[in-house]
Parts: sequence; structure tokens; C-alpha cells
Amino acid sequence: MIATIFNIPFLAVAALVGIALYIIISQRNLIKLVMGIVILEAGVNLFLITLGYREAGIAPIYTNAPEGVMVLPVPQALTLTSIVIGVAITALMLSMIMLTHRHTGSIDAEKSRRMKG
Amino acid sequence: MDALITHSPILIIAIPLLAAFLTPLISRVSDTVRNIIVIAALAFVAFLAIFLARDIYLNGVHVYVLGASAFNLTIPELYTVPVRIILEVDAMSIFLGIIAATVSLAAAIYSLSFMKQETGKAKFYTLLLLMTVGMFGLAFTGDMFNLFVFLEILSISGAALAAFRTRFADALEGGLKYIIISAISALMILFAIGILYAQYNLLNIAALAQVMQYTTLDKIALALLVIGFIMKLGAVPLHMWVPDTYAVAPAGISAMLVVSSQASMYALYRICFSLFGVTMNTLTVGWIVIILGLLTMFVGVTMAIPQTDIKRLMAYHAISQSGYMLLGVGVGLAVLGNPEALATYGREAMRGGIFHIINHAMYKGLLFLTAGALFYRTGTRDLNKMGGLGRNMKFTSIFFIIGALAISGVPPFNGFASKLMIYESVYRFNPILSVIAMLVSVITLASFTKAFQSAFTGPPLPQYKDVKEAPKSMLIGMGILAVIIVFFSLFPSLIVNTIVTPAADALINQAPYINAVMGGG
Amino acid sequence: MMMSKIVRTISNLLLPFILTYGIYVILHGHLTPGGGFQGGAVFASGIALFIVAFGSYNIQKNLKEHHLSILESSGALLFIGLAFGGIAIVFFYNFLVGSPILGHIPPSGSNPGDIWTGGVIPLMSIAVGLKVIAGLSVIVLVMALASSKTEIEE
Amino acid sequence: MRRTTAAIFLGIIIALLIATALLIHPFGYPPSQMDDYIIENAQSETGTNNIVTSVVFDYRGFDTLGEATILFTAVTGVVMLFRKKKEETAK
Repeated sequence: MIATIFNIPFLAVAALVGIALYIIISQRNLIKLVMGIVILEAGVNLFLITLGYREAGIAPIYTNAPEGVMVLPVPQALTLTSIVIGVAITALMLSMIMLTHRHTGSIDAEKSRRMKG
Repeated sequence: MDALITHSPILIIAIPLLAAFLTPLISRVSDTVRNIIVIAALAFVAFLAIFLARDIYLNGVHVYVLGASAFNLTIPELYTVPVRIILEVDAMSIFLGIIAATVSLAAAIYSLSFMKQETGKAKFYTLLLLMTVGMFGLAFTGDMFNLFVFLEILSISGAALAAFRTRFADALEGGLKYIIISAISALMILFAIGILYAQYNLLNIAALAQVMQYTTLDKIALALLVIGFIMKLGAVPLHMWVPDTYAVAPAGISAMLVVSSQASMYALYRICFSLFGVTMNTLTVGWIVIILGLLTMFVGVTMAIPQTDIKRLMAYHAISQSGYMLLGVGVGLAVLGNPEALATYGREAMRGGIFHIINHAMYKGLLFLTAGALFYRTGTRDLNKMGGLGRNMKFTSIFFIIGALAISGVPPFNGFASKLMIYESVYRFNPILSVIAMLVSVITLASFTKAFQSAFTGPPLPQYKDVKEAPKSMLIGMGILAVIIVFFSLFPSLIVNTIVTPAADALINQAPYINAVMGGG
Repeated sequence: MMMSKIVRTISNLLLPFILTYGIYVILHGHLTPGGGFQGGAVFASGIALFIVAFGSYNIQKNLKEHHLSILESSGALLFIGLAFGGIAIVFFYNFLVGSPILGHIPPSGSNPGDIWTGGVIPLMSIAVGLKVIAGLSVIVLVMALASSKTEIEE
Repeated sequence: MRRTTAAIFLGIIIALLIATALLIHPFGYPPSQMDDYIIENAQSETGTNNIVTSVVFDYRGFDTLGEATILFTAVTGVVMLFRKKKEETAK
């Protein structure tokens, strides 16, 4: 049970990802769909960053570093990459939604839809 | 020359990337120079890929450690695991590399004329080069996170290109669907990478494969990876985006999106064979892949029959054909743990499935390009509005016949060669699967006969009386693929022996892939 | 569309600090938390603030999209060029460590930090910084312009 | 039909996520063979005090190149989507 209590950050990740997937599946508004994807991204990023934490660790920077064990640097780099990728995808998705709205006057996934399946 | 071979894994990725960064600058000066640079970069890369392939068949797996003090220093001195990003090119990677190089070159040449009337050509070629970079990177990388990064490059550029003709609302919808699916699947894959990293503190595929335990967490990671890549390659439960995206993309890009799907399929195979290999329950995973393949095959072809939009029809056939590749390789995966069955029919099934990948890339690419040529001259994709075009567009109709016969698996075309390999070997695994596959092939033939009749034969419609043949560069683009198809049809055994068998063996034998990085063996 | 005078004055006041901080984060990426992406994002947020406060139409006169695109391509070219610089050994090899330029090697363990370290890393930081500044600004500018255009049309 | 499938799918994924959260290493005690090498050797190999930066630009520099490429792609894509209709015919 003790392990479960200490794994609360990972449960938070599960909650975030679950909420995000629920939004993605249930919402028809395209902007809300993008919000769902952004939350999903946040969940995955949180997962990556929590992977690297070490008990009582300090930031992995030697400039005037205090004594102590350092947290893992690689997950931080991966998270950085994944954040930038998220920004790029979000920007592109929102641009496409703006243009779809211009064409069809709607941001409802069903209404602005012209092709079937 | 040795230096060129040594550095060619990175050069194949970096040269189109450099060209992509240069393209926006050069476009300000001259459009002609830009076109020359784009084509030259792609041609040079295709040349390098063939060069590298030859060396791989002779000397085995190539590794390239980025940023180390020597290109083959996979593990730092006095240490036990790889730290840096490693490019690892084996016969399967270069197989996908050759496909990507050929199709993107053909698509770029084709687009010279096809996109002439469009605005924003500088952006178009930049994105096309970036898409090529994504394919090569995905094929060559030996690192899980790097694979994710290149998958994202591939999907972002693909989505932007699919939505290129922004004046059509359909194009935006196709692009949007593609990017949403890609974003969700990529995040699932990233989550799985996180799980693997959490357990082993490794990101290198070969290093992970060596220490793979197949714990419950690994199973979860495997499930997420399979769902993610299945989503991305457009297999059946999650195939809805494929026709919408393929149909609206410019023709050259539709051809490249086919390869992009195959790149995801490559990643799926890489995960199943090289990362998990025999540690996992290959029979279960293999059957999952087989069932997905059958569903994909069948649903794709049945949905294709009622289509009147020529590119949607082809897109559904693209889904259906992916089923063959999944079926062939799935059978190989199912018997991976059983050396006897693997030797008698598993290896043959894998060779069939892998041969089908290259065949499909070529003929489906060709078919999409001919559909684009029809659209270019008639302005419609609706088969009911076309008719009698064969009279004026002779080359295009010949190319269409070649592609259609190849996809339907009519002898002696290459589609028949690969399908025969799949039928024969799958029959020995489970006869019913083989029968379904043949049935699907017959329906495909019927569907394409119908399409050919409505577009090319019959009396010429009055509004298309003055239709001309497609412009030269489009013919060259189609011609490249058509010549390759004819060559493959004439010498199937040569192709199977030189490039397909090493690729299949590279997947089956996990050890060389691991040893190239981890040493030993 | 322009925001009220209060917003404009405050953003004018804040802008130099935001931009300076962005540049500091980029240049000290190898010593303190930060680097090209983070600093570039800080800098670009300053530009975004400017675009929001003064309206994209007014900004457009001074901040052209194609100038930013050129800056972005140059940043990308500089980055890949630095990566190619090491190709005599291996692509991405840090060829400046130990050389007279930025080549100092810090004492191992905790130390006060020396700006002249890191080899190509500070240069790459600058390249990526340029790229991110230009890239994010272009995205914000183009999307702001596009949305204000729809407002005018309607 | 579609809703039910979606709900089942969602249920499976959430079950997988919670299983992950329970099975994964205890928070704060990760395995660290690769990262320990980087923490120990980053200063001497790359001359950088900030280890995250050394990972971003040196050990995993190729990822960063890919990431910069993604940003470049997205910017090109956004500018392409909002391009003026008669941009190049004027030339």
C-alpha cells in the first residue's frame, strides 16, 4: 500500500490522460477536441517529468550546486522536446480549425463535416 | 568513398533537411533554381540510398553514433549501455529507405507540373522535403524517442500538405483529421516510450531488446505502441481518416502518404520483431495482427466498391492492400517462436508481406498519380463524369492499366508475385485466411475494371473532346514508377532475392540488430 | 485592433525587460537553467504581448512575416551547419570542446560557472533561440492577422 | 454503437493507465544507468555545467534538430495555410 501512496503523481498522470481521452471521445466541438489533445499532452509530459524525479534530488546543474543527488536529466530533455512538438501541433490544428470555420461557419465536428467516413 | 558510405546514414537524412531549410531562402531568388535543388537533393539521396543498400547487403548492419568521438562507438568506453542517439540501418530500414527515396523523387518531379497553378509552391516543396526527412529518419533511427520525433515530423508535414489546397473545405477537413489522429497516436506512443524508459532507463531499441523482460508494464507498453501505430497506418478499426485524407491531398502527396502509412507499418514491425521479438507471446500478437489484417483487407475492399470518387476508391483499396502486408508479416510473427514452421512457411509469408510493401508503394503511387493527371485535365474526381479519356490520354491510360493490373494481382504483374507468396504460405498456416485473401483480390480486380471503364473507355464526352495528354514532368513521374513496376514484374525472383529476403531476415533474426549496438555475438 | 492606452504603456515598459531576460536565458543556457528553446519562448512571448497590445495590423508594418521567415531559416541553417561542422569526426560532434573558442572545460563538480565553456552548445543555443523567436512570432503574427481579417470581413 | 465502442476503448485505456501507475517503480527511485553516466561525464565531455542543456544539445542533439525541424514544419504549415491567394502569380 505504501508504494501506492507514493505513486500519487503517476495516478495524477492516469487521471489527466483519462480525462483527456474522455474529452476527445465525447466532444464534438473542434476547439474542445484540441483542448483534449492539449490535456493529453500535458498528461504525457507530466508522466515523463515524474519519471526522472529522485527523492530529495537537486536540479542537474553544477553551477553553484548544493550537495546532493541530482535528478535525472534525460526525462527533462525529452519533456522539453515533447512540449515544443505539442506547441507545433496545436498551432497547426488551430490554424486548420480557423480555416474550416471560415469555409463552413462552424466548429462543430459533425456540422462542418462534408465527407462521410 | 569510404567516408561517404560511413556517413551516408546521416547524410540521407541531413541533406534533404538542409535543402528544406534552404528552400524558403532560394525561392526568393528564383523558382527554377529551387526546383533544381529540390530534385537534385532527392536524386542524390536516392543514389546514396542505393549505394548504402549495396553495402548493407555485403557487410551487414550499419550503425552511426551521433556526436560520439567515433561513428561506431556505440557504448561509451568503460560503460555498458548506449547513451547517445544511434542510427541503425539494417536491410529492413534501407528497404523502406529505398521506397521513400523512389516515391518522393517521382512525386517531386510529378508535382513540378501538377502544382504549377497553385500559390505557395515554396512552402509545398519545403514540406515535401521535410516529409521525406521524416520517412528516412523513421526508417534509420535506432532510438525510441527519436522514432517518435520523426513520426511527428512525418505527420505534421503530411497533414499540412494534405490541407495544401486550402480553397477546398474538404482539404482542410482531411488535413485536420490526419493531424488529430496523428497527435493522439503519437502521444500514446510517447506514453509507451515513457513506460519502457521508466523500467530500463534506456531509449535505444537494441539495448532495450537485450534486457527486455516482458513484464506486465512491457505488455502495456506493447499494447499502446500497437494501438498507436495501427491508428497511424490506417488499419481497420481506425481507418476512417484514410479516404478523407488521401482523396483531398494533391496527387503527389497522396502517393507519399501511402509511403508514410507504410513507414508506420515499418515501425510496428520494428517494435514487434526487433524490440520485443521472441520474448513476447508472438502467437497472440501475431494473431491480433492477422485478424486486423483480414478485417482491413475485407472492409477496405467492400467500402471501395460503391465509391464514385476515383481517389476515394483508390484510398479504400490502399486500406485493403495494407491488410495483405499485415497478414503476411502477421503469419511470420505468429510462428516466430516455432523454428520449424518459420522455416517451412513463416519466412515465405514474411517475404510475401514485405515484397507487397514495395509493390504497393509503387503501384498505388502510380495509380494516385494517374488519378491526379485525370483531375489535372478534367477538373473532376467523379468517375461518373469522366469517360472516353483513353483516346486522348494514351500514356495515362497505359499507366493506369499497369497499376490496376498490378494491384489486382493479375499475372504476370508484381502484385501477383507478392500475393502468390502470401497465398501459398498462408494456406499452410490456415487455409481460410488464404481463401479470404484471394476473394479480396478478385473484388479488387472487379472494382478497378469498373473504374477503368468509366474513365477511359467509351465514347469521348463532348466536354473532354480537346483534353490533352498530361504534361511532361507528370509523365516522367508516372513513368519512373511504371518502369519499376514492369521491371519488378519481369524479374520478381531477382528482387525477392536481392532486397526482400535480407529485409525479412533482418526482422526475423533479432541478434544481428542487437549485436550491432551492444557488441558481442 | 489596438488595446487601451494603459495596456500599451505597460507593455512598452515591460518589453525591454522581457526581451533582455529572454536573451539572458539563451546566452546562459549552458550555465543556468534555460537554453535556446526556453529563452526563445520568453523572447517570443514579449513579441506576442506586443502584437496583442498594439494590434497585428499596426505591428505588421514594422514586423514583416517574411523577414521573420528568413530569420527562422537562418537559425535552422546555423543549427544544422554547426551539426555538420563535426562531420569530420561524426555528425553532431562537439568539435569546439578544448579549442580556443568556447573551449574551456569546467572543473568537475560544483563550480561558479565559466561563460567560455560548452563548445558548440552556446552557439547551438543561439541558433535555436533565433529559430524559436522567429518561429513562434510568425505563428502568433499570422494567426492574429488571420483572425483580425475575419473580424473585419464579418 | 459507436459510443459503446468508444466507452469500452476508454475503459481499457484507463485500466491500463492505472495498472501502469501501480506497477511502475516507486516515485522518486528510478533506475538510472544511462542518466548516471551523463551526470558524471557531461562536464568533462561537453564542458557544460547545465546537464540538461548538454543532453538537449549534445547527447540527444539529433532529437533537438528534429524538434527544431518540427517547429519549422509547423511554421511553414501555418504560413502556408494562411497564404494569400495570389502570392506567386504576381511575380
